[in-house]
Amino acid sequence: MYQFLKNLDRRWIFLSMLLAVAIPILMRIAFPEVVSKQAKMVFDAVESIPDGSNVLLSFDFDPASEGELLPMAQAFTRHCSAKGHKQYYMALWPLGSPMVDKSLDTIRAEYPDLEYGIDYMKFDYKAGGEAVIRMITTDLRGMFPLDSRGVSLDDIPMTKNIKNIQDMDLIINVSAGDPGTKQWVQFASTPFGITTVSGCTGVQAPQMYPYIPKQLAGVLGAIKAAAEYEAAIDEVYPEIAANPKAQEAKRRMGPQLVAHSLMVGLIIIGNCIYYVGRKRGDV
Amino acid sequence: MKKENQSNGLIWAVVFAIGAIMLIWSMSTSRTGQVWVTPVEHAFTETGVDEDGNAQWASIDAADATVGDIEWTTYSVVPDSQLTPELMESGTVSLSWSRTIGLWLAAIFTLFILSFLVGDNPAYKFAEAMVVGTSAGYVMVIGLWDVFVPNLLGKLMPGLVQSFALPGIEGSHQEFWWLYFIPAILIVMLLFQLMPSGGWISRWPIAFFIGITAGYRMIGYVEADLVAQIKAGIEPLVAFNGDGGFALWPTVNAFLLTIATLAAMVYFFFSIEHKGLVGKTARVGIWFLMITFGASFGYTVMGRIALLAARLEFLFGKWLHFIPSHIDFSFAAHLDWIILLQLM
Amino acid sequence: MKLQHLSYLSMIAICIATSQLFAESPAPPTGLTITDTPNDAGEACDLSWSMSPDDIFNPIRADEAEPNPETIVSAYLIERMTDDANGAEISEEDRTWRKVNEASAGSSTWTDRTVTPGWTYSYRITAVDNQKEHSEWCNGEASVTPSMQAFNWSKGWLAIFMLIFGGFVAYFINEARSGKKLWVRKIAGLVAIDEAVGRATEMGRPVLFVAGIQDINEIQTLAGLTVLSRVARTAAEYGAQIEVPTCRSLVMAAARETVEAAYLSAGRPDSYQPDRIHYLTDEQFAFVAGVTGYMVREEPAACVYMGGFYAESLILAETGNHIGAIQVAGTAMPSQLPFFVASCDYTLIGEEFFAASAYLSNDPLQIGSLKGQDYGKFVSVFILVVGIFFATLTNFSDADAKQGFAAQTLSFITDNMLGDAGLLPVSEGNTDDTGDDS
Amino acid sequence: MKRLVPLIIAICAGFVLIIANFIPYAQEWGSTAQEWFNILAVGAMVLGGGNLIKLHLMKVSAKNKGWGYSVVTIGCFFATLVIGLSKMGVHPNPIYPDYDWSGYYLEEGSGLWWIYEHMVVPLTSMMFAMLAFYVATAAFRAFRAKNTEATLLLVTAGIVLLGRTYAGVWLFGWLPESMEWLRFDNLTVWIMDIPNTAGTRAITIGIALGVVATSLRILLGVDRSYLGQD
Repeated sequence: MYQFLKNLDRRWIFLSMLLAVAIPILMRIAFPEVVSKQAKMVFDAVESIPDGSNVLLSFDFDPASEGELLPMAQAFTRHCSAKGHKQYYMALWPLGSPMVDKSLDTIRAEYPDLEYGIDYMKFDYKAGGEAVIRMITTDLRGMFPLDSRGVSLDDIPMTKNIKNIQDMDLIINVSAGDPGTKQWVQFASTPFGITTVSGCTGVQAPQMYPYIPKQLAGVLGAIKAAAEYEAAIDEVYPEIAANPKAQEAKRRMGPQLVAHSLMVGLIIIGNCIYYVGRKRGDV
Repeated sequence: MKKENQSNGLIWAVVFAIGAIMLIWSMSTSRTGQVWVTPVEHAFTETGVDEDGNAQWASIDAADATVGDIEWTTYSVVPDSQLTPELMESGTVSLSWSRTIGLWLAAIFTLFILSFLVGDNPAYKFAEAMVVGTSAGYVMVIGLWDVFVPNLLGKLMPGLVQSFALPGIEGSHQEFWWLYFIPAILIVMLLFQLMPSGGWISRWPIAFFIGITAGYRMIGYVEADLVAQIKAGIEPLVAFNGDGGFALWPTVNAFLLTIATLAAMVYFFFSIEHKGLVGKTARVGIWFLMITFGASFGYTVMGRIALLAARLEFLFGKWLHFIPSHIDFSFAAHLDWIILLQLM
Repeated sequence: MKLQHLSYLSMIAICIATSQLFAESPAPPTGLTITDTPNDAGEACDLSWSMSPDDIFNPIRADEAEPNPETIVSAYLIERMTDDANGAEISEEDRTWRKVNEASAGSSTWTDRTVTPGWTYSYRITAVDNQKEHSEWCNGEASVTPSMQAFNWSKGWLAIFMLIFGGFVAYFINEARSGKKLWVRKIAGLVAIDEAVGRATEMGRPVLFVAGIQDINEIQTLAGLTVLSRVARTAAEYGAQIEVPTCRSLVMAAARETVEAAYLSAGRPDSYQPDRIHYLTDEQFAFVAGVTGYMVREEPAACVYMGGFYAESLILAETGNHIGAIQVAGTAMPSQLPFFVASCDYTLIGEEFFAASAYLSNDPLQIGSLKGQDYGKFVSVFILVVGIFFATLTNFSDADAKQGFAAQTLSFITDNMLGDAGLLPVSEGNTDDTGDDS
Repeated sequence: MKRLVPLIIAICAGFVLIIANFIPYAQEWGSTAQEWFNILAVGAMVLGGGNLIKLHLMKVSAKNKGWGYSVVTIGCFFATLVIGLSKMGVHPNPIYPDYDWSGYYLEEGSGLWWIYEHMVVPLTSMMFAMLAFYVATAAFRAFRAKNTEATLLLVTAGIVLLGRTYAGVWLFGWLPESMEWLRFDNLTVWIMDIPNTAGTRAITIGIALGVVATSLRILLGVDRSYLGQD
């Protein structure tokens, strides 16, 4: 047993990881969620501003991170739509524009009363990352003379009186890297004091903690926090709770749990091998 | 290090067997990998001319379109939940061959990449060659349509760009438009690198932007990461309850936070030898850095598994139609079994 | 007067009162002041006013009874008129009052960012209730002409810090230039690079260098290129082959200059092969696919990762581990450090990575900059400790003593030095309008 | 000469931008420069793409091992480029139907969309998802309690891993209320709030200082490795 584990072909580990994720997906296992402090802070940031506030949603991720961030982005969209916030969508990643489109599709399907140009609108992708952020903090039209459909901002009711993003009441940033939350904090939230919340990948989340609460009003880290955020929304908005599409993140927590316990198991086994090996003197 | 071959055959056999069973099972029970679409007609008619002499168009019902109007058809995907056998036979929806082939290709390419885990093989090499070529072409296309056309051509030749690619922009030059000759010239200078002898000219644009980067980044980092982080670190060491009483745990936490921050900063001093008190402090600093890394690792694992889950959902759901539609929360009661099975 | 008459009169009075009640408009906001936003390019004006007494968010209403439901303020309407356009033609629309904003109830400030520098504007404000009834207009006390400031004083301390940090670095570079020997501790892992290149030479296998996946407009990439210069030089001296796939075209162009110069300074310009420094694709994971493919096929003996890395770090490091290469990594991406720490032989953590680029060059001038960096750190620690000391002290003093020395010093450190409140604290008589606690 | 002029250019550009940050009049110069950089980066793709094609053509003509894969790369590159640049299958923008080229280059159903959706997305996101496997092997192989540092790393990782799932709540559900802080989900919150914040803050401040020193080395002309030879 020891010899087998010591010389274990790493592909057996690959296979067990594949099964640990695949089986819960095929069986659709899910577990209940308890809303944590961070998820509550983010929820409150969106909930506490008056209905109809200006909210900028920047979706800075691409299909590669879709599995981790799309449920979170969708939850933000549903929450803002239910609150009737004016939603301004943008994407700083070249492949991020289709991610915004998925949110617009959600609004069209689930909130047919909301109208493009009055309740929500979309800016097209612009290259430049943080330069875009810096520019739109002072001059929105300099960067985006047109919306994603090619219409001038002056002809869109909800952008007519917006000079720059300092007119936003809240920035929601869903980010998978650079440009992302760090750049929004550096160039929009810190210098201009615009309330900002972030939904980011698990890998970024620990780096965002020092920014809380002054530079960031809250952080959602990865799919677990998205599931908690969904649970927080469910408590206040029963119509969202009844929508199976709004439970994506919770469903994704099934494979998470099994895979995480596999990881812990692997660490323990690895250390047992190490311990036994050291006793036998062959390390 | 090379002991792969002993179990190579076994692993391949296991992988192929599972895959084949799933594929056959899926194909015998559902419309594996099929995409059905419904056509959407678009028609536009000219309504007049605006003050600049540009034609104005309005969307009309396709049935009313006449000669001179513009018409085209797009297709939208029918969601699986709505696709019933009656609908499929009614003729209003049709099987989209291009999207069906695309879906199969996407699934096969996903498996090709996955096969790298078993070992380097022709399938992975093929996928690798393809992804490098495709994505290099793709980023060039994006660069051209998203940056080059609107931000350079659109500034230098707005009339031309307005007339063909971006009808929404102003057709006349903006103030200071001639400044955009600078990046155009810089590009030309950069391309001198292709010359055998004039390569040194390409250093000018590179040096220009390296200088810009140095100046521009420095300020950003000092403002947001240095000054703001020092400010964020200034918190009282002693905490009180709301009623003025001494709060033990918040005080301990505040002390720990401060000591840990300072200790970790000491680790990064380069001109002091890590001996004696400094050495011990630096050691404590490393401990806190390691806890930070551990936490970061744990968080990241979560993200990575979500990504894998999304890809498997694509394979099992969109392609093979395997995933049941209900969510099962009852497994929370059997958590002990799941964890036990894992540890086996 | 007869009692009957009195009751008639009172009935009439009630009628008048109720009819007025239905047409009642809210009380107007008061004291509209307009100022040119300080420290900007003259493109904004700050407006502030006192809320209408009928605004339920008005703090002076706090202990009053139920508000009159007919006159609850729902919004403030702000109008603007251009008085003077600095000689330019004023459009018809700008010459009359026109709506520029509708601020929600409970707000008492707004910044108009649609102004043109040098023009002169007047403002007026009214409260609107739920029945769309307007209050009387409150006119701004004076018109305002936004103008551009020459220097942004809110960033005054930032400039001072830049001078201090820059001064230290420049001073020690100068020290080193004048021949003074500066001591810097050994950074573990840097020696390993030479070792790794040496081993690659022995085994006749290439050295792989990846300078991150960011473009040259990132400092990390520049630091990575400096390390590359050293690695390439060692490789040239040993006669090892170096392979540099890049994720950006400009990095390829810059890396070629760097490596060519390194080969030249090692005295072997003829062994320089520009095609070994090549572009793959901008797409992150396509790039990784290409690099890992190269790794399993060519099996480089040493892999050096120096630059800005993202998720690809672990794919690279695990593949490198699988092929048994010596791996040295350095990055300032905190999120990727755990993976490099876990999978590589040596890892340069954050600041060490930047230091390494100086350390490796063996250039006394560059090492001088490290010393300056340390002094910068010392200043940071000092401010942090002093700030925490005064914050703790302030916390001990009771609520009445908030104006004491400790509190004032603390506010000077956090608001002026580390904040954007300007060079010096605002004088005593002027403190009432600084509502922000940023 | 070949090094001096670019050095002067770099120094001037850098210092101008530092000063511009404090002058309201010039505060947008940095953004403008970054916009130019993006334009240059697109122009540089001619260098990069050209180099990619050149290398693979050389492989094909020399019939190196695996030259067939180079053919695939070249073919995919040009196919994507032609389809994307010609906006194959893209309809005009519905607001300007008479402008044939006004449509979005990634419109659903168009040629480039097909490539993006069925080739770029599955290939790159599967490559990303491979990380799930690599973290598992890294954890198994590298997380060994060799010394205090390594032990801290792996114990923290284990707590956070369990604390961020329902298992963290479930495993310690039996703890009395006074001991609830020991539950893994609460411990995770504490780890994130205290040690993680401290460690990250120290790293962040250090990096900022490192950036200052590195920038100054460039701006003072001490580090000129990027300038090539004379």
